[in-house]
Parts: sequence; structure tokens; C-alpha cells
Amino acid sequence: MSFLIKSNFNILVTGFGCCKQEIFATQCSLYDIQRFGVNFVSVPEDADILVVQGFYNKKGIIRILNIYDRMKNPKGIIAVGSCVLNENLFNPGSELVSQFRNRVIINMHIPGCPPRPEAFIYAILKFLGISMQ
Amino acid sequence: MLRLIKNFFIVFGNIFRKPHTIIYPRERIIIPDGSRGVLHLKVDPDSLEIICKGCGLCKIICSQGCITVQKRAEDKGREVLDEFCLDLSKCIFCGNCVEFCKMNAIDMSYKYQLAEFDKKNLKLEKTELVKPSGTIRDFW
Amino acid sequence: MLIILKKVFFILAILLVNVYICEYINNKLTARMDLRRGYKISGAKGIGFPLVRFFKYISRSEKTNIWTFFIFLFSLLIWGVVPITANLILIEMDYSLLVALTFYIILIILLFFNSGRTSYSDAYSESGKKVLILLSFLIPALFSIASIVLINKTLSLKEIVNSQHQYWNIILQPLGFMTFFISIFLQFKLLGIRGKSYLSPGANIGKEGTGLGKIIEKFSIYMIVFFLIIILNILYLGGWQGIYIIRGEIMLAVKFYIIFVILLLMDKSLGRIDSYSMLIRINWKFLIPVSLVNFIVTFGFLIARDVYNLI
Amino acid sequence: MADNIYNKIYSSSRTVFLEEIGEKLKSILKDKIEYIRRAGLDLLILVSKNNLYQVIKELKDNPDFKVNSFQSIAALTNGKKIYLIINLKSFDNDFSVLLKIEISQREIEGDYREIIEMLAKFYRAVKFYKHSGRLISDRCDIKILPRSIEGLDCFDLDILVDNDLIREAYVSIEIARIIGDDYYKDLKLYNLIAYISRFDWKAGIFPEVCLCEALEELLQLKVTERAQHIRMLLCELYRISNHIYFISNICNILQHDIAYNLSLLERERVLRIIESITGSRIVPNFIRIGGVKKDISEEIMVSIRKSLPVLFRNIRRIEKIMTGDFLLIERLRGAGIISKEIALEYGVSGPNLRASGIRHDLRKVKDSFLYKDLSFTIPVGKSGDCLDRISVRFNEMLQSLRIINQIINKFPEGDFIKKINVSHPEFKSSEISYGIECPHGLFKIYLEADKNNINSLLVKGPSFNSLILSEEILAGNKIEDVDLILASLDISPGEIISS
Repeated sequence: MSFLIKSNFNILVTGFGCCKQEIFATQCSLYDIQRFGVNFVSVPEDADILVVQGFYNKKGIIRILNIYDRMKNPKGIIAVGSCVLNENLFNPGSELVSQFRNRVIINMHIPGCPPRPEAFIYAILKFLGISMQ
Repeated sequence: MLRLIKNFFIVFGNIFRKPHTIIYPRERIIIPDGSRGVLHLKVDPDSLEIICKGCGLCKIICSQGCITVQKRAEDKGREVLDEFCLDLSKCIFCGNCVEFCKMNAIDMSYKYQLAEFDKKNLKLEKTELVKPSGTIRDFW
Repeated sequence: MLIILKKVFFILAILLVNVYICEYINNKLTARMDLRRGYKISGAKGIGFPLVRFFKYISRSEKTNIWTFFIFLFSLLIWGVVPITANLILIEMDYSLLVALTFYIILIILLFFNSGRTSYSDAYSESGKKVLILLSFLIPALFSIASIVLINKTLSLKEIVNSQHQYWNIILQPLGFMTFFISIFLQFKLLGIRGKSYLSPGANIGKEGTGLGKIIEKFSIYMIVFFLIIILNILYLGGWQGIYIIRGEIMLAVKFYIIFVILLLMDKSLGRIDSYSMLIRINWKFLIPVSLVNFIVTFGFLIARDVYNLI
Repeated sequence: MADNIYNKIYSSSRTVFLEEIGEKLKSILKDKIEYIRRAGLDLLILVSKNNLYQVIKELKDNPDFKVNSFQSIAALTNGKKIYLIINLKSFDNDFSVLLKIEISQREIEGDYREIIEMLAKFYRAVKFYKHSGRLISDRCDIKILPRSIEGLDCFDLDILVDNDLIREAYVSIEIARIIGDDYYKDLKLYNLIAYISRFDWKAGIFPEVCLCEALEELLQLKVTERAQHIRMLLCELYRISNHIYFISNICNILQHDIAYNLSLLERERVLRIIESITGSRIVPNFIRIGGVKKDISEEIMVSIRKSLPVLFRNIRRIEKIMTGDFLLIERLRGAGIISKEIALEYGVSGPNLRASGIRHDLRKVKDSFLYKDLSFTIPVGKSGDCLDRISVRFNEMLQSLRIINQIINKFPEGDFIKKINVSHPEFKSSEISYGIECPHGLFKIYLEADKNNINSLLVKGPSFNSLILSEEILAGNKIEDVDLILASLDISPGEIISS
């Protein structure tokens, strides 16, 4: 049963960093992330996984937390890129992202600035537990 | 109108063409030469020692502060690298450290297989950085 | 009684199998049209895709409301009067075409009400306008149907099929077929079978949704598409009439899937048509005049032949 | 010929022209301004707050200057003093003015408001700054939050409607205000170069080129011809990648799947060439002060030469697929028309400006790059609607391919970098404003430096002007075209975070 649920995934991408174009590039026919049943959606209620990337200020963080609250259980968060993994790249020393990290549990970390599209697919596969052969 | 019919036949023909897709876990995209991945500590091919002496220039250069270097003085006053830690979560893969390294002791590998569940695993120690994973191309 | 239950069971089984196959074709073929490979996790070539989607939807509970029940009911009720083959019809009556069309219109209106209900906070939907546009596409279709009815002089779908034993209606009514097909295609596009619906905004909205309500919605959309294709088959392409030694049922299946795939291909090769003014222009400046001319010509022809014995 | 241009940092005629205008301004505005001097390509005027009204009035109304276009306004801290930099431009006379106003530290907000109020009397574009920060969400009919579509994700949009026509539209960029003034402090030059490509990550090379060239101007450094060629090559490659990504975005909104997939594939092809040169797909970190980081090897040249005809063919194919589709054309034609006057007034630049019929390209105007030796045309649209914006970009891609072809054919030998001491540079002059033609328009950098280090830096991307303009052009359009019009302006979110 868990396999059936896992093999069809809805992803919501927030933020406006450089990683976004690389994440959406996985939709193209060269990478074709939809082979693994991964869809990009635009409504939080339908998303299984929230992808957090890019730059945030205080308002942005509040918005993500709202989106996260609107998502239904079970839900997860994937953090992509140095902006989120480190602190905000463009706000050195700001506490915003750490505040965010205190509120939610980040399930998967993808380093890179920005990570290649392949790296994103790799992370998704690792998240889904699909063997890498 | 003619174009619409042509578009229709393009789509129809696509069904019988070979897909562009690279079937990920089996096939791999070859990453071009000089592409920037994870840092790699070079090893002297003759003596099998790490070239890096731990001068710490890369630590100063790095804007994100993702490298920590410590050196240790051995006998005869020779300086040896003691500790080299790379925090991948902070690294932005700009490649400045490689450019500034005077010893030419580090380079960038092709390693992209980086996602981790736990953030702590993103800290790479010396032993992991030395691994020859990056010497030849490691796609994915 | 037992025979009717058997028939109901057969009809339901055929519909479900068809939904499964069409969902699979929809996934795999549209992927191939993009030069992608398409879903492949759930086994050989992604055969289990519709099943996985089904479980995915019901795994997330969401309240279903009374509208979805009505939608389900009406999407099944259509098949009470529409014959799939000569034997697979529940209620045989003389006015089955009219009844089927009525059910269809009610179903569409229900669907739009349902989609209007699920408005997201950061989105807007103008369901009323879309209902009007989609219903206005029925006008050319109705004209075409009327000319078919004039030719065959019956309102029963079964009779229409039987009257085509010599030649199909498409030979007599090429213009009518064209308008009917385009109107079907535009309805198909508006309903958004390919996962990109116009009922609600957003680039990927068709893949979204949860719960039983979504399944029923999807099911009913398939039912509408099946209904449209079968009606097209019955009216113009000879329905379940066999050719030479090929059985009628096989012919029907072949025609059905060819039309479905052609609709998918056309859907893929055209972009989004959500500009209302353009849709209205297509409808009122092209489809309705052509179908009206077709209807008038047919009518005049029949009057000339039957009343004045001119031809 | 090439040597002649190349040895001069500006062409002499341009310098003389600017100097003349400077003299004229000086004589007219004698006692109202503190000083006037040339900073790069612009004239820098230091004005006190009280005289600002008269200065702008003179600049705007005098037919000799006719400064009719408002470009940008930004705050700048140099040491302990806070300045406002207002960038105004005259398209008729082709020069731009930077007004530098010192404001007191205690009443930053009040002074800012006052200046904005005053500017609003002259320029319509300032309307945005007046209402920004104060959302009108309580009285708007439709509130569109940032969507997941690229480029439409960094601002809120409040819309007031009349039936299905938009009456008024308001943009709020509150969630995109990320970089403060103090961001550039304590940043070493090499780190700044590594960072700065995030300010325009749709085409990452342009901020780097802009910054490095500005610094080279300050250092009075001449770059070798080979380095210039490598820079031009990369610029054109990134231009293609940006434009093709733009096309894919439009196709995604229109759900035109054939063109969408083809354009994304071509983008991968271009990015692959870029990666083989620079080592990264999006953020190159490749341009250095005095040259470039790495030389281009012969293998890469061969691979570029091989893929050029393929790219040309495929881009033409996408263009045919898109422009032959009459349903698509019907949709695009007449949506979001930018008229010439409005485009000039709001200071829009780049393809958006060219689509509305003004032949203005910095590649042709300026001559610090070697674009003068290359033959290419500047595509111009007619009416300035979405269709024109798309076709201008298609033509620009083909022109870029033409440029790349020429660059490859006469690739000069020589050094690719002049080694200088980056950690302790010695700047000759103090302030400079430098612009470059990036795929979205005019990418501008203004920096002030004393002898050894950069004190303050302003980065101004062209997308911000397009975003402000969207308030103006959305009015009167249909509500289902909102996404399309916004996407056709090609807004790069990276440029908006710095303003």
C-alpha cells in the first residue's frame, strides 16, 4: 500500500531562487521526472512534498509556513540549495531560515548552488526509496 | 491552418520516434569537462600522500566559510594536513578555492550525488574527500 | 430481471475496463507524444498506473458532498439509454437520443457546479461563463444531430444505427460530421482529459485533487468523453455495424480507440484555448453557420424529395 | 579599425558629447547643484534636497536635455552618509543622468516620501513607489498570490475588475525585498564576483561581465581581444538560453506542449555548451577582472561549431511551430500592448522596448565590447504586444547565433587574462555607472570606490522597470491574459530582490 502511495507524488515548489529553473527543467523530456510519478502541482492541499528553495525574507517565511500548514498529512519538506541549507545566502547572519528550521522538520537536503536537475531527481529517488541499481 | 495539420502530424510522428529521455538509474548523462562538483583533495601519485599542507588559504578565501583546515607540525618541522572538513550545505561550488590554491592541491570532482536525509551527513571529512571518486568521472 | 442485472454488470465492466485502458493510453501515449517515456514505476511499462492513481486519490480522505453523488448517478444513467452494442442497452425507447442529450446537459452543468465549489483561496474560477461556453458548443452539435434525425426519420439511436446498414451517415453528411467532431473536440479540450483542465486555473491543476470526489469527477469526465465518442460513432460511423466478416463489436472498439487517440493527438498539438472571445468566435462564426447551412440544405433536400417529389 | 576602438575605453565622440552636455548643464544649473561630473556613461549630479525640484524641472522642460524617462531610484550608503540615487534618462538626446541626493539619517522615511511625492509630479512611473508598501488588498476584487510559474513568483498582484476587463492592477514586491544596503560590505572582490550572478540568474554571466567591466574602467585596464571574444561568446550563449527559457515559459502557460518540450531541450543543449566552457550551468563565476578564468580549448570550439547549425535549425523549427499556429497567434496578438511613449516613460529596456518599435540596443551604441566589428541586426517589433515580444526574442536568438558564428570564425590568439592584484586594487577614479545589454534589458551597476576598496554598490536590473510597467499595461486587458502578459515581460526574480 505504501508503495502505491509513494509511486505517485505531488510536489509544490515555493520560492524564487535559481534552483527553481533547475527543478522545473526535470519536467523536460530529457530528464522526465514524471517517469517516477512525480507531478508538480500548484495547490498546497494536494501536495505531498514541499520543495523549499531560494531567498526569503520574514514575510516569505510566514507564507511558506502557511502553505505547510495547509498541506495534508503525511507531508514532507525537501530543502534545495545553499540559500536554505546554510542561512539565507543573501541575508548573511539572518535568523529567518533557522526560525523556519525550528518550526518544521526538513526531510531531505540537497546541497548545490544550484544543484543540477539530475541531483534533484536523485534526491527524489532517494526519498522514495527506489534503488539506484 | 496548414501548420495546425503539420503540428498534428509532428505529434503523431513523435509516438514512433525514440524518446529523448535518459533512463536515469541505468543511463547517465556525461557531465562535461571542467564542471564543478564537490571538492577533491589531490593525492601525489608517487608517494600517495595528500598534497595539501594545510596552509588555510582556501579557508580565508571561502566566502561561505564552509572549509575548515588544520595543520600539524610533524618532526623535522614538516607541516602535514591534520584536518580538512568541507560543509557541503554551505558550499556554493564557486570554485574560488581551487583557483586560489597555491599548492594546486585541490580540484573539483564531477560528483553530484549529494542528497542526504540528515544535514550532519553533509559534512565531509578528509577521508571522504580523498576518495578517488572524483578522479575519474563519477556521473550521478 | 436476471437478464437486466447481467446487462448492467456487462455495461459496468466494459466501462471500467475502458476507463482503465483509456487512462493508461492517456498517460503513456501523451508521454510518447512529448518524446518522453511516461510513468513506469508500477510494473511492466507502467501498466498499474491507473490503479496507483486510484489508490493515491482515495488514500487522502476528503469529504465528499452531495454533488459528487449526483454526478456519479448521472454519468451512469446515460448508459441506460445509450446503446453500446445492439444487445447492450437497458431501456429501449423511441426517444433515446433526446433523453441521452438531456442527461448529458445535466451532467455537464453538475460538473461545473462541482468545480466551481472547489475554489482555492489563491485562485478564481468563472464557472458560469464556462458552462455557457461549453453549452453553446452544443448548438452546432444539435443542428448536426437534427439533420441526422431528418435523414433517418427517427429519434431512437438503435434505429439510426440500423438505418446505416448500406452506407454510413458520414457520406451523406460530411459537413455535419465536421462540425460535430470539432464541437466534440472543443468540449473534450474544455473538460481537460489530459490532466490540464480549464475548469480550474493553474498550470498543472488536472493532476491535483484528492479523495473520492476527485475520482468520481475524473470518472464522469471519462463517461462524458465515452458518451461523445459513442454518439459520434452511432450517428455518423455506423455504430456496431459490421463490415464483411468483421464483427460489429470489434469494429466499434477499433473506431472508438482511433477516435480517442485522434482526440488526444489534436489536444496535444493545439495549445490552450481559454480565451473566451476566441472560443465564442469559433463557435458563432464558424461552427454554427456551417451546421445551420448543413441543416437547411438537408431540410430543403428532404422537402424537395418527399413533399414535392422533385428528386 | 579594431585596434582603434579597442585602445579607447570610450569612443571619443561619446565622451565629448557627454562632456558638452555636462558643461551646458553646469552653466544652466550653476548655483543649484554641488558638482557635476562624468561617471562612466552617465552624468552624476550632486543636488541638495531643496533644489531638486528646480533641477528636475529644468532637466525635463529644457528642450536641450528633455529627460523624459524615469529609470530607477535607490538608496546608497557610503560611510555614514545616506544618499538617494535617481536615474533619469533622455532617449531623444541619448544620455542618462544620475541625481545624487544626500538625505539626513534621522528622517530617512520622511525625506524619501517627500522626494517621491515630488518626482511623481514629473514622472508617471513613480506612482509605483508611492503605493508600494501599502497594499490595497482590502478593496481589490482579485488577489493573485505568487504562482509557481517562473518569473511570476516574486510579487503579489491585486486586481480591480470591470466584468472581465482589468480596471486597475497593483503590484507589491514585499516578499521579494531581501537584500539590504549592508549586503555588499565586507565582501571581497572575488566573492562578490562569485555571488553577483545570482542577481540575474536567468542569464548569470551578465552581472559578472557588468561588474568586471565597471571595475576595469575604474582601474583603466584594457582587456585582451581574446578575452573580449570569450566574453561576447558567453554573453550570446546566455542570451539564447534565457530567451529559449522565456519561450518555454510562454508555452507552458499556453500549454503548447510541442514547443514547450522542444524549447526545453534546446535550452539543455545551450546550457551544455555553457557548462563545458564555464563549469556551471547557471552561475558561471567565470569572468575575472582583466579577462576570463579559463581559456576556451579547441575541442569546445569544435563542439560549438557542430551544434550551431542544429541549434539554428531547431530554433527555426520552434518558431515555425509557434508562429504558424493561428490559434496561438490570435491569442497573443493585441494582448498587453506597450506603446512607445509608455515604454520610454517607464524606462523599459531590452527586447520589451524593441518590441514596441524603438531601435535601441546597447550593443550597437556602446563600443567597449567588440560588437562593432560584427554584423548583426536589431530586430524591432511594431505594436508592442505579446506576439511582438515573442517574435523579437526569436529573431534575437537567431541574430545571436549569427554573432556566435562570426566570433568563432575569427577567434583571435592571445592571452585570456591580464593578471592583476585583485586583493589590493588601486582604483583611479571614484565613482562609475556602467550598463550592459542583458537579455531583459539594460543591466546597470553603480559603484563608488575610494583608493583601495569598494565602498558602495548598487545593482539595478531591468526587470524591475518591466514589473512597474505591468501595472500600467494590465489595465484594459482580459483577466485570462494576466499570466501571459506578465510572462511575456520576462521578469527575472533575481533582479527584483536587490531593489
